[in-house]
Parts: sequence; C-alpha cells; structure tokens
Amino acid sequence: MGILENLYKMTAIQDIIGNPGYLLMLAIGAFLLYLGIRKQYEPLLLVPIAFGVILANLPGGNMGVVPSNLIELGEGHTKNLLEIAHDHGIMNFLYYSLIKTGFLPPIIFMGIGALTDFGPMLRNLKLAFFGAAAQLGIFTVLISAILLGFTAKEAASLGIIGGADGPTAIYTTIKLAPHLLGPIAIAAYSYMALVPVIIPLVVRLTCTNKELLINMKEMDKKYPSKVKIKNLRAVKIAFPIVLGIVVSIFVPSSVPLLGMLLFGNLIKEIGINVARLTEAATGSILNTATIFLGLTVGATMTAEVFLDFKTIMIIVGGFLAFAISIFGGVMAVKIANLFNKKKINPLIGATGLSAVPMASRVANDIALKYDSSNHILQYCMSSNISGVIGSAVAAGVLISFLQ
Amino acid sequence: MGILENLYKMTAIQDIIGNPGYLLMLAIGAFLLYLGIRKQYEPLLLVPIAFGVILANLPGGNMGVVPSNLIELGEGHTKNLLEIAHDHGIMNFLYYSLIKTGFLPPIIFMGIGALTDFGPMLRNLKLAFFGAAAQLGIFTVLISAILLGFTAKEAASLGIIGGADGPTAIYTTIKLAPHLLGPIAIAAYSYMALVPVIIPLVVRLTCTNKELLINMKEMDKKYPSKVKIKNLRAVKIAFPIVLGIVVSIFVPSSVPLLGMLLFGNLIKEIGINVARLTEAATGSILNTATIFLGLTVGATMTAEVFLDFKTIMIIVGGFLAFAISIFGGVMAVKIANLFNKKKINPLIGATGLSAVPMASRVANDIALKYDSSNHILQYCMSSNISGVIGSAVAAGVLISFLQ
Amino acid sequence: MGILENLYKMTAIQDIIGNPGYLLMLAIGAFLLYLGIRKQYEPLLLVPIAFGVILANLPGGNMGVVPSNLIELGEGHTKNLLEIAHDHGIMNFLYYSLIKTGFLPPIIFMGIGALTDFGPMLRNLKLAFFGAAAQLGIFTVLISAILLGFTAKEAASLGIIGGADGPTAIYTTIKLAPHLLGPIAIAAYSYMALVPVIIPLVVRLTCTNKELLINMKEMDKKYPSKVKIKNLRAVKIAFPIVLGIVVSIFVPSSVPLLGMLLFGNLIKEIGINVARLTEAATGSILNTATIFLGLTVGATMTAEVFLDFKTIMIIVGGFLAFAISIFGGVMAVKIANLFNKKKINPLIGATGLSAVPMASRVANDIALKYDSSNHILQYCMSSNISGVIGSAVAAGVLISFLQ
Amino acid sequence: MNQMGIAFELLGVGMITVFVILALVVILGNGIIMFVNKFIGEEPKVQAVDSSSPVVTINPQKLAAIVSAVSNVTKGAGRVTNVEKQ
Amino acid sequence: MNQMGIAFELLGVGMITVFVILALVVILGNGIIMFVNKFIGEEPKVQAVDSSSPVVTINPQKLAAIVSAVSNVTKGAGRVTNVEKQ
Amino acid sequence: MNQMGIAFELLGVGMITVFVILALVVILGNGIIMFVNKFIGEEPKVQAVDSSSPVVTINPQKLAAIVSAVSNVTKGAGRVTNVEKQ
Ligand code: NA
Ligand code: NA
Ligand code: NA
Repeated sequence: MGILENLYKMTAIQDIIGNPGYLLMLAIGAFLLYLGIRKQYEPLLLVPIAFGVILANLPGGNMGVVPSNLIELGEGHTKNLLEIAHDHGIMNFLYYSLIKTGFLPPIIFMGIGALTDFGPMLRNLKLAFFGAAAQLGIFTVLISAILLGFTAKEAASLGIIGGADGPTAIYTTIKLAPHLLGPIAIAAYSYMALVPVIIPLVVRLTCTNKELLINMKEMDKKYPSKVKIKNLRAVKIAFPIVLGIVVSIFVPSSVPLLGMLLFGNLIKEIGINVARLTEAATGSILNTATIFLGLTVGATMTAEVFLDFKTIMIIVGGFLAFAISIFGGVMAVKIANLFNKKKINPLIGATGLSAVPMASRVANDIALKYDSSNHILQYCMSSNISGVIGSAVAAGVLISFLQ
Repeated sequence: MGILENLYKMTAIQDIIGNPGYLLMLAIGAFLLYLGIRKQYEPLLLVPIAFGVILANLPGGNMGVVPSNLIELGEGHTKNLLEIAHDHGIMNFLYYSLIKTGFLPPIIFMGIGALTDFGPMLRNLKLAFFGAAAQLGIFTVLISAILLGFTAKEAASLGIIGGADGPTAIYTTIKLAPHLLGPIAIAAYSYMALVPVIIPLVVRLTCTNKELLINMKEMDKKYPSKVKIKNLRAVKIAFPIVLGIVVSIFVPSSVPLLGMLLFGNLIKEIGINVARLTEAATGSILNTATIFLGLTVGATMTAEVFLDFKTIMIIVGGFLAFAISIFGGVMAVKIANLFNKKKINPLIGATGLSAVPMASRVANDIALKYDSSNHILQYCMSSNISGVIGSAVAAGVLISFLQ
Repeated sequence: MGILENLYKMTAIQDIIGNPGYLLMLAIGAFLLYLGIRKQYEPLLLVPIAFGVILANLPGGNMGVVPSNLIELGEGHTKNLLEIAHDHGIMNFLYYSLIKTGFLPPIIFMGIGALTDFGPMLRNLKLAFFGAAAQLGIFTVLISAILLGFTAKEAASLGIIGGADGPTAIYTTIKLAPHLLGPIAIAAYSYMALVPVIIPLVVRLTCTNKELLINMKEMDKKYPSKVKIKNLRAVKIAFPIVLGIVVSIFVPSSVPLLGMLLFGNLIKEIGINVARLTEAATGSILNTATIFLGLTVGATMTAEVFLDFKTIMIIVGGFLAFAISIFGGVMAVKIANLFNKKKINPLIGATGLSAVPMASRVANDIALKYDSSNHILQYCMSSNISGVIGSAVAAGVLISFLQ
Repeated sequence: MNQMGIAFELLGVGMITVFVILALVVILGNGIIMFVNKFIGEEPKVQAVDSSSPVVTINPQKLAAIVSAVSNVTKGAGRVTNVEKQ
Repeated sequence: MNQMGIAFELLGVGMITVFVILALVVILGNGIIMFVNKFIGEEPKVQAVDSSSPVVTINPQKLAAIVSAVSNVTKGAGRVTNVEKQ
Repeated sequence: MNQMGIAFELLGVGMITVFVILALVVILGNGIIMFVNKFIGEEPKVQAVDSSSPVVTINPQKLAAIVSAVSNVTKGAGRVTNVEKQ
C-alpha cells in the first residue's frame, strides 16, 4: 500500500541498514555519555559532545557537520550563513558561524581567564618556568605523527593534545586540520579527565621516593625568596596587561587565545567596577559557548569522518603526547635540581602539563601519600597555570609556521 | 519654507495618510499588548510580538520584515547578513539570521526540555498514548484548509496550530510557509492562552457527567499497575537518550526540535555536574531567544502581509484545530474505556493537546468541580507532556512530506 | 642559523620597529586602561575599549578592524561573515556582524530602557522640555566642523558627541562615518566620565549665585502643579507605548534606538509577568553587548586610522559639543524664567545634556553647596532622562538627512 | 497526486506515525524502567546536594528580610534578581 | 545645496524637531496621566510581590552572613554573584 | 624543506619560544612586583566591598533555610539558582 511505503521511506531505517556505521557511531555517542554522566569525565564538555555525536548520526536528521568543500564556492568565496542553514540545517549554521570562524575558543578563553587566579603563580614565580618543559609532548608527537603519514598540519593538531588544554587544541585544529576536530577534541577532553590516572603512571616510572618526599615548605624556610608582594591587587591588574603585550610581540598568532584569556583575567581583577562584565564572561557567555562548542564539535563526528584509521592514531598519539609532556616537566625539575641547592619536588614539573586545577590536586594527593605534611598544592598551581600559557604559545608557533 | 517642507518629508505622516493600514496594524499591536499586559495571555511571547508589530508598522522605521524575494539573488543564492542589515535594517538582520534559518525554535525547545519533568509521564506511562489522538486537529484542519484554497504547505502550517505548541508551530511555518509566520504565531499563542476557555467548551459538548466523575486514584487502587520505578533518576537520564534515538530513526525530520528538547531534558536530569549548562539553557539562552523570537515574529506582520483574507481564515482555522485536537483526545479515551475495565477520565484525553502545563491545570479544575476529591493533575501531565512529543512528530511528518 | 631567523620572523619586533605608531597606540591603550581602572572613568566601557585598542595594535595579532573597502566587493555586495573571519580574523567577524550592522547600540538601548525609571520625569513633566535645548552643542559643533573641513557626515558624527549618550553616538557614527568610530566613542565616553568637571565649569561661567540658589521645593509649594498621578503603574506602562508610536511618526529614523529603549522600558514596567525578559535585557544581553561593543570599538583604533589630525579635532570638538549643550540647557531655563513667576534652577537645564544619572548627581551637589537644603535631584532627573530622548531624536534627524 | 490526495495521505501517515511514536514512548519507557530496576537498582539514599528540594522550612518574612538587607548594604544599587521563575 | 547650507538647515530642522518632540513628551505625558486618572483610576493597594521594594529592614551584617553561609556550604566553590548593580 | 625538516625545526623553534616566553613571565612578574612595591606600595587596608571574601561565618543550615524560604514565598515557582560554581 502506498501510504505504508511512503511512511517507510520517511524513516531512517533504510539508511541505517545501508550503513551500519551509523549504529556504531550511536554506540560511541552512548559510550561518551556514559563516560560523562556516570564516570563524570569532564561532563560539561563530554555530555554536549556526546549528544552532538548522536544527533549527527541520526540519518536524515540533517544535524551532521558537512565537509567544508560543500561550503566553498571557489575563488575564496563560500556560501553565506543563510545558504548554509538552508542547505545543511542549523547544526552546520552553528558550526560554520561559531567554530569554523575560530570564534568560540577565544570566547571560552575569556571565561577561563576570568575564572583564573594568577595569585599562586605570582607567589611562586620561578616554578612557572616548568610550564615550558611540559610542552615537550606536543612537538615530539608531531614528529612521530609525520613519520606515520600525517601531514604537518594534521600532526600539529594531533600534537597539541599534549598541551592538555581543550580550547587551545580546538582552536589549533580549526586553523590547521578542521576535518580532525571531532576526534582531537574528544581525545583532549578525555585525557584531561584521565589526568588522575596518567600523572601517577608517569610519575611512578620516572621519580624516586626521595624526590617525591622533597618538602616545598621546608625548602622555602631554608632558602626564603627575597621578593615580598606588598600590593597583590595592583600586581594582579598589571600582570595580564604587561604579559599580554610582551607575549604578543613575540608570538603574534597567540593573540586571539592569550589576549582574550588575559582580558578575562583583567576584568576579574579590576573587580566590582566591571563586575557586570566578569559575570557575563564567566556566566552566560561561557556557558552558552560551552553548549554550542560541545554540540557542534560532537556533530563533526559523522560516521564517514570518524570511522577512519586516523581516529585510532589520534587516540594513541594523544595519550603519548600527554605522557611525554608530563615526562618533560618532571625531567626539567630533575635537571634544575642538579644545579640548585633549593630542591623542587618533581611533581611540580608534572603539573606543568596544565589541565588546571585537576593536575595540581592529583599531584598534591601523591605528595601527601608519601609525606602527609607535604602540602604542595599552591606550588603546583604555579606551573599548572603557566602550562596554559605555555600551550597557547606553542599553538601560536604551530599556527604561525604551518597555516 | 524649505526647512518646514523638509521637516515634513522626514516624518511618516504622509505614509500613514497614504496607507491607513498602518494605523490599523498599530491598533492591532496595541490590542495584542492589552491582551498580554492586562489579560495576561502568554505575556512572555505576546508582549514582544505585539511590540514587534508596532515597530514594523511605523513607516520609515525600517523595522518590518521584508518578503524573502527581496533577499534572494537567484540560483540558490541570497544576500548575506551584512547586506541584509545594510539594505533592510536590524530587524531583518535578526529575522533572517535567527528565524529564517530555523535556529530559534530548536533553541527554545532546548530550554523547554530543560524545564520539563518527564516524571509524571513516566509514572503514568499508558496515559501518554492519548497525546497521539490529540493531534487530530492538525490533519483535519489541513484538509479543510486545502478545500478552502490554501496550498498544501500553507494548510499544513495552519493545521499545526492544533498542536498547541508555539515553537513547533513557528518551526513548521518557517519551513513550509514563512509568509504566514505572523498570524500563525499569534493564533498559536493566543489560543494557548485561551485554553481555559476552549477545553471546558469542548468537554461540555462531548462528555457526560458520569465520565467526568471517573476518579483516577480509585481506579489506581482497584487496578494497580505492576511496574514500580526503583531508580527514578537513572530512568529519567536514560529516557531522553533512548527516546531521542528511536524517534529520530522513525521521523528524522523531527530531530532539530525533538533532539534539542531531549538534550535540554538530559542536562537537567544529569543535575549538578552540568548545572552551568542547564542554567544557560533555561536562563540567558531561553530568555534571549524569547525576546528576539517575539520581536521578529511580530515584525513579520506588516500591513501589506497581515491585512489579508488568509489571516482571518488562520484565526478561524486555528480555533477549529484546537477544538478538534481536544475532541480527538477525548474520543480516544472514550474508545479506550469501551475495552477496559480500568476507566480513564476523558479530561486526560483533552490534555493530550499539550499547552503544558495550563491544560492540565484547567482539566484538574474541571474534575474538582465535579468531585472535590478527584485530583487528576498528575495523570493529566502524562498526556499533556506526551502531546508535546506528538505535535513535534506531526510537524516532522508534515515537513518531511511537503518541504 | 635558520631556526633563529625564522623565530625572529615569527615575532612582531620587525613590525614595531618599522612603525612606532604601534607603540604609541599601545601607550594610548595603557593610558585608557589607567583612566578606566584607576580613575574609574566609565570603566564598563573604557576597559574593554582600551583592551581592544591594545589587541588591535599588536602587529600580526590580526585583531585590528580593517577598513570597510577590504570587505566590499562592489555592486552593493560584501564578503560574507565566514569570508571575513577567514580573511581578517575574529575581531573583524565581531565588528562587521555586531557593529557595522548597527545591531549592538539598539540592543544596549533596550537594556538601558529596562534600567530607566521614567517616574521622576512623569512627576515633573514640564522640566522634560529642557532636554531639548541641551542638544544645541550637537548642531553648532556640526557647523564648526564643516567649516574646519569635515564632510557633513563626519561633522554630524562629531557633533552627536554633544548628545552625551554613548550608544546614540556610536549608532550615528556607524551610519554616517564608521571610520571615525573609535575616537568618537572614546571622546563620548571620556567626556561622560568628565561630567563632574565639565558641568561645574560651564555653570560657573553662566549662572549667578542667585540663580543657583533657586529652591525647587519652595517653588513647588508656592505654585503647586495641578496634576496628581493616581495610578503610576498604568501611566508608566502606557507612556513608552504612546511615546514610541508618536515619536516614530515624526522621526522614523529614530525607531531603532528609541523603539528598543521604550520596549526595554515597557517590559520593566509590566513587571513580574515578563520578568524573565527584563532580566535578560538588563543582564546577559546588556553585559555581553557591552563586552563586545567595547572590544570591537577599541579595535577600530589601529595606528593607521587613529593617528590622524581628525582625532585631535574630535577630542577638541567633542569637548565643545558637551559644553555648548550644557550652555543651551542653562540658557533655556534663563529664558523660561524671564516669562514665568515659578522660577527654575538653571542646573536643571544643565542636566538636559543627559549622561544619566551622573549629571543629575553633579547638579544636585552644586545646588547643595549653595544651599544645603536645596535637594534638586528628582527635578534634575526629569530633564536628564528627557535628554536621552532628545539626543536620540537629534540622531534620527541627522541620519535621516545625511545618510 | 492532487492536493486532496496529499492531504488525506498526510492524515493517514501523520496519525499512524504519531500513534506509533507514542506507543514507542510507552514501550520504551516501560522497557527502560524494567531494565533499570533489574540492572541498576535502587537509587543511593544519600544524594549529592540537591538545591531544588530544601528540607528546612522557615518563615517567609525572612526572605523579605534578606532582600531588604541586600538593598540596605548596596544602598539601593543592588537587588536580588535571581529568585527566578522556573 | 552646499555643505554650509545643509549644516544650517540641520541646525534649524534638528532643534525644531527636538523641541517639538519634547513638547509632545510633555503633552502626551500629561494626556496619559489625565486619561488614566479618569478612566482607570487608583492603583489597587494590595499588589503582586514586588521584589524591588522590600518592607522589612535588617542589619546589613546579615547579608555578609548569608554570603558566608553560601561559601561554607559549597566549600568555597560557590559564591553569591547576583547582588548586581542596576 | 621536507616534512621532517619542518617537524624538527618546529621542535626547536617551539620549545625555544615556550622557554623564552615563560622566562619572560618570570622576569616580567618579578619586575611588576618590584615596580609596584616601589612606586605604588601597600594596598589600602579598608577595601571596597569584596563579596568573594566574607568575614562572618554562619551555620550552613541557614543557607538551606534561605533556599527553603525562597521556595515557600514563591510557592515552588522560584528557586535560588545562583549559588554557582566558579
Ligand atoms: Na599545557
Ligand atoms: Na500537541
Ligand atoms: Na542628550
């Protein structure tokens, strides 16, 4: 009968039978939801990403992000947003206006900046240096990935997972290899959620008990630092301004990320006079950006794009990038300890990774397990926060050289 | 004198004299404001819509939505948003970016989902079935409208008013007959506000006293249901995920609406871990979307478009669609009662209409008038909420067959 | 060595050496930050503007707004937003979508309307008339600017600074002379912050002690007004509706600004039934708009555009426009006092400038210095608020005649 | 097909689909309940902080007092905005 | 017309318009007040909850106490953000 | 240059840049601290209202009471939403 036939045609049953990849993707979406909801792995991002995966893989729903060659018209021209919405639906409208333009990651950085307190870093400034060594995973995995057949741009996007910073990874990938956005974002946020597993693993393989017992507060008493901060508020206001200008002169392509991070931080530190702005940056703007970032990044993972050998390589490579970055931070501390009397606990190198503030909490827990009086959280936060700056700078270098 | 002449030319007095339709539209806008402010008919939507009507009909104000043929450039191309803003002002910029793209209704559905509690439905699942029968008005009015000379797309947009769901009606009309958006949105929201009048009217014409006295709690005691929910939270989290996937396979074109509704509901049920997202979805996003939806929908009602015979037909047809939907729900209960010992109060069919939660409150009041111990609110909420799903599915069918 | 050479090329050091204007602009940005943070000059706007200046002048950061001829493609066509984001970065994406379209100023006016209480004006309606005379600076500075070689459009944008209303100045400049947006916005907000200096200055030069001692409350007792407001709420709801319609008929081009101002005010006055909308208009929407308005307006001030003789003329002309507007208001009161027995304190003319509510506070302080019992705040608020309407109307006239 | 044909087909397809979907809602809902009952079981009693179900009751006047306190402290410039309708 | 002509015409048109509009503000305002006085009358005394005009006054320290309580309960992760400037 | 050449150059340029920048962070940070210590000096003791550091402590149950009061007054339609995570 005609009606039933038309009814059947309306459904997506035929599509799913024709491409069981859809079912696999739905299962992956459900698994990511499980990780986000039950395991509480970075739920703020993983839940929207997972739901985006599901929406994108409901055939006929018109909610999957289409490859950018369907948007390009040649000669540098593209469809406009009305045409994208009309031809490809609202998810592509959102993706191409908010993500492909590179808009949301700097906006999220503004919110993160307005939630970040540079105080712990300013009180232990020297430790900030270890945020540099913990970018090692980015560049070593980049080299490995090229060896394995990735293009330089793809390899850089894979490597940046080792920066352990979601928006930075997403921004870099948008600029260099947008077709890999889904798996790279998933890997970045998943491994950030797995920091309580990865840091202890690497630390156990690289550090001796004696090193892990180094007590930072005792070291501070023995070798007190000379600088006292008399006016923390003034320092905190001046710091993002000066840092922003100087860093930007050295790595101009990091301005969209670092500039917005420091702007967010500045309005936070100014305080009550611009509290309305800080409230918006950390509230409605950040939350709205998170929803749409998650859904659209998830929606890039259509069966056609995700079920690829590169996805597996990204998952493996992302893990290595994390591990090598932690290793780099630990080694830098060990080298510093060779030359200084004032010893540093290598856990403070491990937190140079970033993944603020979870890495610091994990490191603190390890330290307390070895010596229940060795509270190192405040020290860890210094390299931890500087690790955010470090990976944004690394991203700037990659974009500047490869774009 | 030259100055006074130029001054007169600057005013809109000449335009208003030339087309008194403007004054009529301003009066209609004022009347809608009266309904929204004084009569408190769905003020959250009617006030912005009414103000949009006024703004659009101030000649020279450049705030009326222009027909889409002024936006189209041929060959599937349209003006871009900068060109629209430049040529037609900010209201068209908003309308074409937020409404014509189909963006806002799913966003509002996300907020509604995050405000909806599926609990009452899950506790009385069987009653959810009556949300299906109460879509009857949609399809019968569609047929009548075609008989009266509407095109199929226009008739479907008219019929969907009988789904008693504002965003669904707007979404369907955007997709099928955007030139009728204004009157259809007004009719949908006005009749939703008139539910306390329409439901008693239809119920009085179709139900006997004996039926209205059916006491649901006593029935539950006599014929207890076997299923107990041991872990409501887990059920509430699984429900939107499973439902979303299964419904989407059957009616893919309902994904933008239902998918976002269920995403909103999911983040609500996950709770504290993603509370930031829920807060944004139900707060700043929903409120902002409501303001711009209202203003732009109102601004589609320029004198040229609104003062048309079709507007009157939409007002009449919309009422019929509502009434027939309620009738359908009531009849479905009556039929079910023929075959079951466990009788159901027909008011629970009437609330299948949707218009959550007002329909349930109205039905509960009627029941209490007949028997002051017959609290049926929780039962009504089941069919009431399922009526939202029902009309979104009906919209999906219409869009899928007619677009 | 190749690496170091490439490293150097990546930095912006060469650019800064090549064009020391960048350093000057960074210093100007830092100075504006100093004004906003330390001097607390309109920090909500000046801090984002200042940061925008800094971001725009970090060479290679790609955060400066480019001239619109880089966006135009000829024949009324422009690049679309994706192309703008791709070619010129996110700051241009924001500027061209939010500012060049004329979108944000009306949105900010909606928020201001929802924060404005017309009550004081309604209680002293006659004083509202003095908001007209205080627009004198707009048109006199316009004439002077043309004499000094500005085009009519540029001169109008310069003159509108004398309206002492940030969003109005920005909206007018967007429509008439967008290349001057940066300095005009800076001048408007800076002089608004300097109202505590400018008003006393002009008042001292134009008013006698006897005039400043006129006691408004005693005058009210001597010559009581006849009208009593029985139902303030109803009046406050009707006022924005009626005013909006009537003003729009006379000055249609003021609709985007005044219409949104009055819509915001209407939802505020309706109260609890639409509180969600008011909350959005005064909260997330207004705050978000302020951040992006500030950053993008700041980002228009690239070294190439800002370091121009016109900038100095704008700074001088803006001051004159403020001073002449205050003078106009004062003179209007003096003239009115010639013909009426009920004398008016000329400070109430001075506040016709607008710059709500700071102008009123300053005027009240001056009055109290002369007579510590002469509280005139409520009276000042009447002309102060009407000054907002006055400058929006003046902007409408300018746009209507010159665009 | 002519317009009326489409209209009647839509009546058929539409109502069938809606009935099928809402039947699925009932079936899936029951399925989920039974699955959860069997494999996940009872909700743990001690829950995370649930701000939507406070346990202590208090004199409503205290709320007015709070609002008032906010107003006093901020000299009229602040107000409690977020007792929002849900 | 030359630029100066436009400028002087704008001075005339602009100031006339502004004066006319603000005269209309006065006239319409008075008209609305009189219309409301005559046809709508007194505002009902018992109003809906008006959160912007609290009646009870309280020691401002209580606000600090509330903020503190929030801070305690949420272990430093929460804070009262919405005592916002209006 | 071939891909591997680029890769190794990026390793060099990237790590050098990151080290240089974080060295600058340390240097600039110390510079700012010293500048502020010398030219701006101590923070004034009596500060503007700082809502993030309340001084009075209170029984956490009072918070529940407040939430409850809000709930009571608004008959379930309102809730305290803004004890937000930071
Ligand atoms: Na990092
Ligand atoms: Na319905
Ligand atoms: Na003014």
